[in-house]
Amino acid sequence: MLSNFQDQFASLTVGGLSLGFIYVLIALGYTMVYGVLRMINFANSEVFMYGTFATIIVIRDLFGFTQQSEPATGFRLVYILFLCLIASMLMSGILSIFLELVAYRRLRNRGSNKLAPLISAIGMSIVLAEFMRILTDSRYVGSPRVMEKKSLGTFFGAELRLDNVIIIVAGLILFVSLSQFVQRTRLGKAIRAVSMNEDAAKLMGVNLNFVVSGTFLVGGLMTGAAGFFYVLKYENTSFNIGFELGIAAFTAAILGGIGNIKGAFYGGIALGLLETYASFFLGTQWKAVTVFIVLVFVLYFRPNGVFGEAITQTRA
Amino acid sequence: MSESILKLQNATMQFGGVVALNDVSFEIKKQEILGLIGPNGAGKTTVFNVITGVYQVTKGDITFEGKSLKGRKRYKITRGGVARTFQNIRLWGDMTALENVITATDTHKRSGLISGLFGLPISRREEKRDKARAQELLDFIGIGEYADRLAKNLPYGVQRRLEIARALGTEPKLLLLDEPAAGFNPAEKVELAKTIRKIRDAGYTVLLIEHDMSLVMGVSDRVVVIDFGQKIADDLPAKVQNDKRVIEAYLGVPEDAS
Amino acid sequence: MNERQYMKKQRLISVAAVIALAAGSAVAVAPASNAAAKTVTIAYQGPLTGEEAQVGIDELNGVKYAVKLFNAKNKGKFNVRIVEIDDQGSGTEAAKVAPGAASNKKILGIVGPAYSGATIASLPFYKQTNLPLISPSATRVSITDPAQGLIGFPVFHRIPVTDRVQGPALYKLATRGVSSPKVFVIDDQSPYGVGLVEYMKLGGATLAGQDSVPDKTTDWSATISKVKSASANVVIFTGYYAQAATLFRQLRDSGYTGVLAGGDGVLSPGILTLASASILEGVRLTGGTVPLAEISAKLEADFKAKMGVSSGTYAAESIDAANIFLSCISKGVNTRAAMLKCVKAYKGKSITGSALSFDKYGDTAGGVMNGFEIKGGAIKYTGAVK
Amino acid sequence: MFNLRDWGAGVWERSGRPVRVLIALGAIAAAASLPLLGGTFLNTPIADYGSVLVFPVAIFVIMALGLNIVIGKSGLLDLGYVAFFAIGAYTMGILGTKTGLNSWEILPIGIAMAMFAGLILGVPALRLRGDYLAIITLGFGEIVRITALNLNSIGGANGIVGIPTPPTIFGLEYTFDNHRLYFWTFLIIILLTIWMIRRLSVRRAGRAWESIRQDEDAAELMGVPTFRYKIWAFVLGASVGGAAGVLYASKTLFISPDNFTLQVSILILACVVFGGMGNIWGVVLGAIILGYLPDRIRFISDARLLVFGAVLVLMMNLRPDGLLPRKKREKALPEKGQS
Repeated sequence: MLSNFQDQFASLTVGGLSLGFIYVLIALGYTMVYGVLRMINFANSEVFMYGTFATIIVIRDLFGFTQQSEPATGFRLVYILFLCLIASMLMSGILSIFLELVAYRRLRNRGSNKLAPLISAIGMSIVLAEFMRILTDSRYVGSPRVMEKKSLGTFFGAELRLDNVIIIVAGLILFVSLSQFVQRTRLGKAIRAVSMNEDAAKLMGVNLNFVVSGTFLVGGLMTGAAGFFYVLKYENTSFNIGFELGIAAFTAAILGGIGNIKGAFYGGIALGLLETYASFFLGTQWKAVTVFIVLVFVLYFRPNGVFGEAITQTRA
Repeated sequence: MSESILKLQNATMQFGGVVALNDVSFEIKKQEILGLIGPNGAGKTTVFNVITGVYQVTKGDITFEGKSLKGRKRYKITRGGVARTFQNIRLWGDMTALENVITATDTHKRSGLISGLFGLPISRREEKRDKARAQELLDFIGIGEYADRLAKNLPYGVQRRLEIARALGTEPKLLLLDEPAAGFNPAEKVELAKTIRKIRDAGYTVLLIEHDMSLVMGVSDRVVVIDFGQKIADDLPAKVQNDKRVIEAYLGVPEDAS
Repeated sequence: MNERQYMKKQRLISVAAVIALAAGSAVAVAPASNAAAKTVTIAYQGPLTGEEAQVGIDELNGVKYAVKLFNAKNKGKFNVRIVEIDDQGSGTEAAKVAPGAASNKKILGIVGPAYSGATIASLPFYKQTNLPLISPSATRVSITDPAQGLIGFPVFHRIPVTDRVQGPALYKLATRGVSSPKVFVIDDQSPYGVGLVEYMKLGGATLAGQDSVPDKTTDWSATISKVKSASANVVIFTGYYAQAATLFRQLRDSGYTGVLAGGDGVLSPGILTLASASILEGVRLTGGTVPLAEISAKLEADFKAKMGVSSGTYAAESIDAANIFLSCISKGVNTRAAMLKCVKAYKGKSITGSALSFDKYGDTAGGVMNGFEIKGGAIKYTGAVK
Repeated sequence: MFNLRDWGAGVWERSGRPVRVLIALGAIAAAASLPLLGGTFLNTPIADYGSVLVFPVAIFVIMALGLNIVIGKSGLLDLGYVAFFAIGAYTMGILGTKTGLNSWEILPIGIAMAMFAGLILGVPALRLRGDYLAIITLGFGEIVRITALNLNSIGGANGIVGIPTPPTIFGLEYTFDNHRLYFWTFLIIILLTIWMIRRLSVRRAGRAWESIRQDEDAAELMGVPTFRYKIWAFVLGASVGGAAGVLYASKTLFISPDNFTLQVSILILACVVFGGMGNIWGVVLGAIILGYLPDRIRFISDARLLVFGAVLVLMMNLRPDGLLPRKKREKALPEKGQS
């Protein structure tokens, strides 16, 4: 088994990394909101799921791809992929803002107990998933192939497939842009200010509702991007994929230290790799168990996650 | 005066690179009221925190009745006879004043979950006694009439005093008061001074952090002054007031009367 | 919520012969007087709402189709009604709805339950009230296995053959024509998927490797690495089509060129919408059934004309199950006890033309497994697996 | 605004002992007569009314009461509560089918197993706070389910079939379809649980939990052994979950890992918060409504989960503290409320 593992190590790593980047982006959705509101945005998983559908709608309905179509190439491919990315991000970003308005705003302004928003979010998550289930007749929806999964060569014996490379590179770009956004822009600074101290931020004249909406938007955009990458990599979706991916991404956020952008990054990647290695070594059926045991150990020794809390600490 | 009850021996507390307490030593004698003063950020509350186990001193030692408090769990320190109030009030708002105190009196009772569940006689007896004792303490502090009000609905001054009653509920030998007069008007301060003396006369030892000089000087038997984490004076109130270093430390810092 | 006990099973046929169709087209034969029409009630139980609803709705349509033909033919003599029992395919829900059906004395027999988990949860109530069941799709072996406590005996019967037959057949089909096969099996941790592998092994299969994956897995990189380390040239997936599509895609994309195979859980037109024809080309599948259209185009056309929709999965089994009850009704059966006796003694023909009867424990006697292959974006029947 | 909770508590407090006994007896009688009301507007259209009352309603009530000790009383967010339910059910399933023990004998074993699991989980997890605790407990719930799924010796994916019903006691025969008898049995368990929780809430443990929930640091500095009380809350909550599991298994006779998904934990959590965290009566009401509602509104068939979700959102926005919130009034219940 060990020699097999070495043979396969490189390709497992590539696969784990690209899965990890999907986790990173969803985890950012959780972590941004948590950093600002100290609240688990339970419905973020459905925000992700709607992102995957947005991508498929663009591919299938806007460009008319079917399972029989030839994949696109060249400039047209870039154009289509770009449009898909924008569509998923917008879909998820807008849904995320909507979610905050419906499920959280009133509760937040009333200063309710901590669990009420969580249940409200669970309710929203059921509504969103069920709505999609009814729309899709409980069926899985496949995405036609828009991009041929070409190999770009090998790297330590691992095949570098185009989709994995795109996910890793684009994921990295998105992450860096987000860090820059939080560091440099006015909204980003306001988000950090609120995450440090809500009252102080208010005193400084920050419009809290605006900042919270902005946070949900940014978190939703990242989560939506993950939806696009998910479809690119796995080429299908269904109304119930959000739950599993959401829990995994949330775990990633906790692992790295929730509320901390850098934590989401390393947590997501660590989880992607961990899941993949554990599946190979111990059997896929013990994947989730392994992940949680590792999590318990990490939290036992570092109770605030590997990188601690708070958006303020991001210096990626 | 009699023997000491609490001793800080070269207590040093570092956070990362910041030294909050630097080699501080002093002692408190039984049934004494010791004032602890110093400018803002001098490390007064840190002293409380290291005594009550919120932080562990990085160097030195703290002994209570001759035994080291180092590494002892916080609740055990309290159960051993050290109780405190908080500068920013930390009552349990959704409980009544009486319940706040009873919860503290629970500290040193024997009956636990099981006997409580079955309503064993010991549990019932203790319950009754605790309630009586808690009411007694509220009356002692002068807020007996508020017993059945939720803590969060009480007037500010009553909340401050309830903090003291709650701390007394743990039946401490040493009571640490963290700015008990903050936000009080002069009349209330006079009242508080009386209460503090009354507490001492009832057999407790008091360590008092206070900004209000007249209160501290008026009520304390002895005063310790710290500045930048270091002890700069330890003497009778009258002498401390004329100490050069103390005056220096407070220069530019208004003796705030708030 | 989200119970996934679905024993999605399609089965049937050997060759096409269209007995029922003859009856179906003879609508006008019924006697004119409908004064004394006797109302008889049977029920269908399966998932009619929730995640698995499509399976139940397709089966219910089959039952409705059979009843429609029967009522038309026996106008004036019998009027058969169908009670719909929605168990969402889950054991928990079934335990709630089954008592009601059991105590509704009008119901003489139930086509269903569709899923095995729901069947097991419902059975105590039906056994208690002696209510005969004929399931079109619950294939878990244990239900009829005397060694496992006679869970279903005596009321339970089923049309499809079980995985005890399918396991070895699937192995045989997957390795057919492969010199020195190295077989890698992947199950989805469902009772169905795990059981199929188990019976495959009991049937003497030798495996080069095995993996067991949670039923919502979409990332297969670890499994694929295992397939590669085992240098397998045959991969069998025992699970359902949606996951199969992602697995097959990722396997092919990773450069795997060997055989891909799956059981009846994968044998669904749904898979064609989830992966491209080029990826699915050559996928080998087993199943006890074939779509109505494979039996005869005429049958499918008649079904569509009468029901307004195309036939779905298990249509043939549902029609068979209903027909057994209906034939008993036409013999004048009007109690559950008589119905049970009649079903047990039933000897007739399936809509597919093959003989149909039950053994003592409720399994169909002498069922066969059929092979299929995906060619050019369509599922093609390739004959019985022998 | 009219406040049902305060009104109810007011009536209770003003009453003398005889009136209280009457109120209590009346409430118990009303609850006990529920299974006899199948013919009324309460009837569930498709699901059998009698069995809906047993599961989900009665089982949900028991579990919600147990979870309320953890979340409502001591403020620990537990998202893996289903684990204890599963452990109880599996204890019943395994011992019931493999040994000659009967349900009543297994009940204490199941409870002990669940408590032990609570201890094992609690010791590392309760050092963490808030949301970290949530994810650890969630993981624990999944670990229990996955382990059951992968251990063929305890049925694996197929689960356990043929679990025996409880033996006859006092001439009462527990046939699996005697829903009323089950309901009344479960009602007794519910009353016992309520008694236990009320007892604890007005005494030392209740105050300790309350202080931990409101300000854990202050509690510890006032001499409350917070860690020990958190463990106690966890273990007691687990015991109730375990009991629910044993009872569930000996009613449904067939269990499989599918019955113990994360969704169950979330649903029970919803019951607690929906009804009113920390208030026993609120929690009971929440569990009754959320257990019963999906079957009552079956006529909207496919959209009923959607409606369920929407109800959760709406309710939380209108009444964030639940239907019957915990006490907020000046006059404290424990003053007179204990017997």
